[in-house]
Amino acid sequence: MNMPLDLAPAETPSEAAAVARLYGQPMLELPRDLYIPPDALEVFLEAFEGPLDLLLYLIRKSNVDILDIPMAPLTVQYLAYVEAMRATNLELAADYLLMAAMLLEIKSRMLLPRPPREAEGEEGDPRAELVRRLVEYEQMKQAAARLDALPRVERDFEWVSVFVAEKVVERLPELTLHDLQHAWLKIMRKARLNQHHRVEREELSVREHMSEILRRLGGGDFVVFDALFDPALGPAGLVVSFLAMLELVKEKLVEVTQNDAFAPIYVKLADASTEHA
Amino acid sequence: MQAPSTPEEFKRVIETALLAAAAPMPVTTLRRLFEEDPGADFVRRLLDELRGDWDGRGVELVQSASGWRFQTRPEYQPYLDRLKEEKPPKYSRAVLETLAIIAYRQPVTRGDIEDIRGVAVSPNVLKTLESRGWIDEVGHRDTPGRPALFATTRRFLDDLGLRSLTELPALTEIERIMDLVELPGLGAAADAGPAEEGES
Amino acid sequence: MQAPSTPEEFKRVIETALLAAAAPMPVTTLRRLFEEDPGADFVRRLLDELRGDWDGRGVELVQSASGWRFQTRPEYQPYLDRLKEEKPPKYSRAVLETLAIIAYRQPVTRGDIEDIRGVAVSPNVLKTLESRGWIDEVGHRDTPGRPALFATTRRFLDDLGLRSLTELPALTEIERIMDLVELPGLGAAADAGPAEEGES
Repeated sequence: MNMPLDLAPAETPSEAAAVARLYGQPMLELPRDLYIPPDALEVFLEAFEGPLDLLLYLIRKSNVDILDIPMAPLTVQYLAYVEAMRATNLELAADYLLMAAMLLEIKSRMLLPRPPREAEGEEGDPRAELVRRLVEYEQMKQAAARLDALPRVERDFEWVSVFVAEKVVERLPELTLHDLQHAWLKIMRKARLNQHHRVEREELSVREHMSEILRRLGGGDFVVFDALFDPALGPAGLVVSFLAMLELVKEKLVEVTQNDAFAPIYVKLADASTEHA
Repeated sequence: MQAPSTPEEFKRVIETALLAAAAPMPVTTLRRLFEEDPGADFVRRLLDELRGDWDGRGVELVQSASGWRFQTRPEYQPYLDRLKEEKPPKYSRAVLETLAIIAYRQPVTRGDIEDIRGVAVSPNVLKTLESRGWIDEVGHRDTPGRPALFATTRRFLDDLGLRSLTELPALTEIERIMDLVELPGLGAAADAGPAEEGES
Repeated sequence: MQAPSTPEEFKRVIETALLAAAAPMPVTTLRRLFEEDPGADFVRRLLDELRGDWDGRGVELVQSASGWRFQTRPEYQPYLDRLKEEKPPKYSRAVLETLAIIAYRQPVTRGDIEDIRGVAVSPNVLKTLESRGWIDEVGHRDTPGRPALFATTRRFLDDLGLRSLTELPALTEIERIMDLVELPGLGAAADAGPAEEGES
C-alpha cells in the first residue's frame, strides 16, 4: 500500500485559511507541537541545517525514543513542514523532498507484514538506516557545538609574539680556513697553467712582517730602524723581520736612509712624501 | 654575549625565543638556540619551570600540536576585545558541523560530509575552513571522480590549543547509542515499533 | 573577569595587551583596555613600573614614536639567529681568491691580484673585504699611479682563529700536494669557472 505523496503545487493557493496542504488536503493548522507564527516560519526554517536536523528536532521535541521512532506521526509532522515551506514560497530544497520520500517509504514498509524469520537478517527494521543517520548526525552536531566551545585563538585568547629588535646587520658570510685554502689552490692551479705568473714559495712569516712594518710606517714619518725590530720576537723573529725589511726595500716599498756612518738608520714609506698630499 | 652557564640563563633564552616566536616551537627547535645542544630533557625541565614562572600572569605557556607557545589567558580576552577593530568570525552551524565531521571522521570526501549532514555542502563552507588553515586536501579517494579527501591541519589543533586529535572532546555519550544501533538490540526495539504505528 | 581593582591588576592587563600586540601601543590605546578610563598619568606610571619589572629579562619594554612595545634585547639576537632557516651566505669565488692572494702574498696591490688571478678585480670585491675588516691599505707602492698595498688585518686572524699568518695552511704543503697529485676533483674545480667575477 502506498501513501500518496502529493507534493505538486497546490491547485488552490487562494485558500488563505490553509497554512499547508497535506496529502492534497488543505491543513487548517500546523500540528500543535509544531506551531510557529507564520511570519516567524522563515526564520525558524533557516535555523535548520537540513532534513536530518529538522527530523531530530521533531523527535527530540516529542520526546520519543530515537531507536523506536513512531514513523506515522513523524512523517505527518515532517510533511506538514515541507508543505509549510511551500506555502510561504520558500525555495524547497531537494534534500527535504528526498527525505520526505524516504520517510514515506519507510512508513509504508513498516505497514507490510513482518517478513518471514529467515529473511529478517536481510531485511531488518526498515528504520535502521534512518536511525543510523540520525544518530550519526546528532553526534556530529553535538561535536560541532563542543568544538565551538573550545577556547580558540583570536576569539578567546591571542598569541604572544613580541617584536624582534633585530639590528639591521646583514648576515655576514662565514669563512673557513678550508675555503681560503681551496681558493688558493684554484689560483695556483690556474697560475701553473699560465706559466708566466710566478707564484713563489715563500715563508709566510716574512710577508706578515712586511705588512706589519708597512703598517707601523703608516704615518709617513721617518721611523728609527731599530724601533722596527721587537726584541721580544726572539732571534728567529728578528731574522724574519729583517728579511721582511730587505724584501720591502727590494720591492721599493720603503726607503732606508742613513746620513752618516753609524748614524741612526731611518726608514719611511717609499711613497710617504706624497702620502698625505 | 656569553654562552649561558646557569639553568636560569638558559631559561631566559628559551623564554625570549618563545615570547618572540611567530609559531609554536617544538623542543627540537628550542635546542637549536644554543651553540651546544643542552639536550631534550633539560629543555623540557626548563619549559615546565617556565610554565610555573608565569602562573598568575595574563599570559601562559602552553603546549599544542606544533610545540610550545605563549598565549594570553582567556580571562583577559574581554580587555583585549575592547581594542579590536573587528570581531573574530563567528562560524555558522554548517561550517562548524562540516569541521566536526572532518575532525572526527577524517579523511573524508565532500560526499561523506553530505551523507552525514543530509544536505549539500556549499563550496564556501569548505573554502572558509581552508582559508582559515584548519583543513586541507590530503589526497583523493580512488573511486569514480577521484574526490578530494579532507583532513584537519596542525594549525587547527594549534588554534584550539590541542596537542593531538585525541584531545578533541570525546564523543562517548553518543557513541554508546551508535553501538546499540548496530547491535541486535535494535531488532528488539524494532519489534516494539509497529504497535505504535496507529498513534497519529 | 572582575574589573581590576589594584594597580597590580591594572598592570597585568596592560602587560598582557602589550605582549599580544602586533604593533606599538600609545597610552591612549592602553587606556581603552578598561571599561573606565584609568587616566593617562596612571597608565604612564604603570608602564614605567612595568619597564622596571622586565629588567634583566630577554625582552624589554620600550617606547618609540608610535607607542610602547615589548621587544627582544639585542643581546639575545645571536640565539634567535640560530633558529633562522637560511644558510649563512657564502663569499663568491672572486672574494675568496682575492682574500687568499692578499693573505698569502701580502702586501699586494690590486694589480698584483689581477696578475695572479688573470682577471680584473672589481672594486666591490676589495670593498667587501675591507668593510668586513679583514684587509686594509698598509701603504702605496712607489710606482706610477701609486697603487695601494693591501694586507690582512689582526681581525682577519682573530676571525679565523689564527695567532699568526704562519698558521695559515702552508703553501709549500699545498704545492707539494699539487705536485704529487693532479686531483681530478681539484682539476675539475679549477676548471669550473675561470671567468665569473661576481661580487660577494
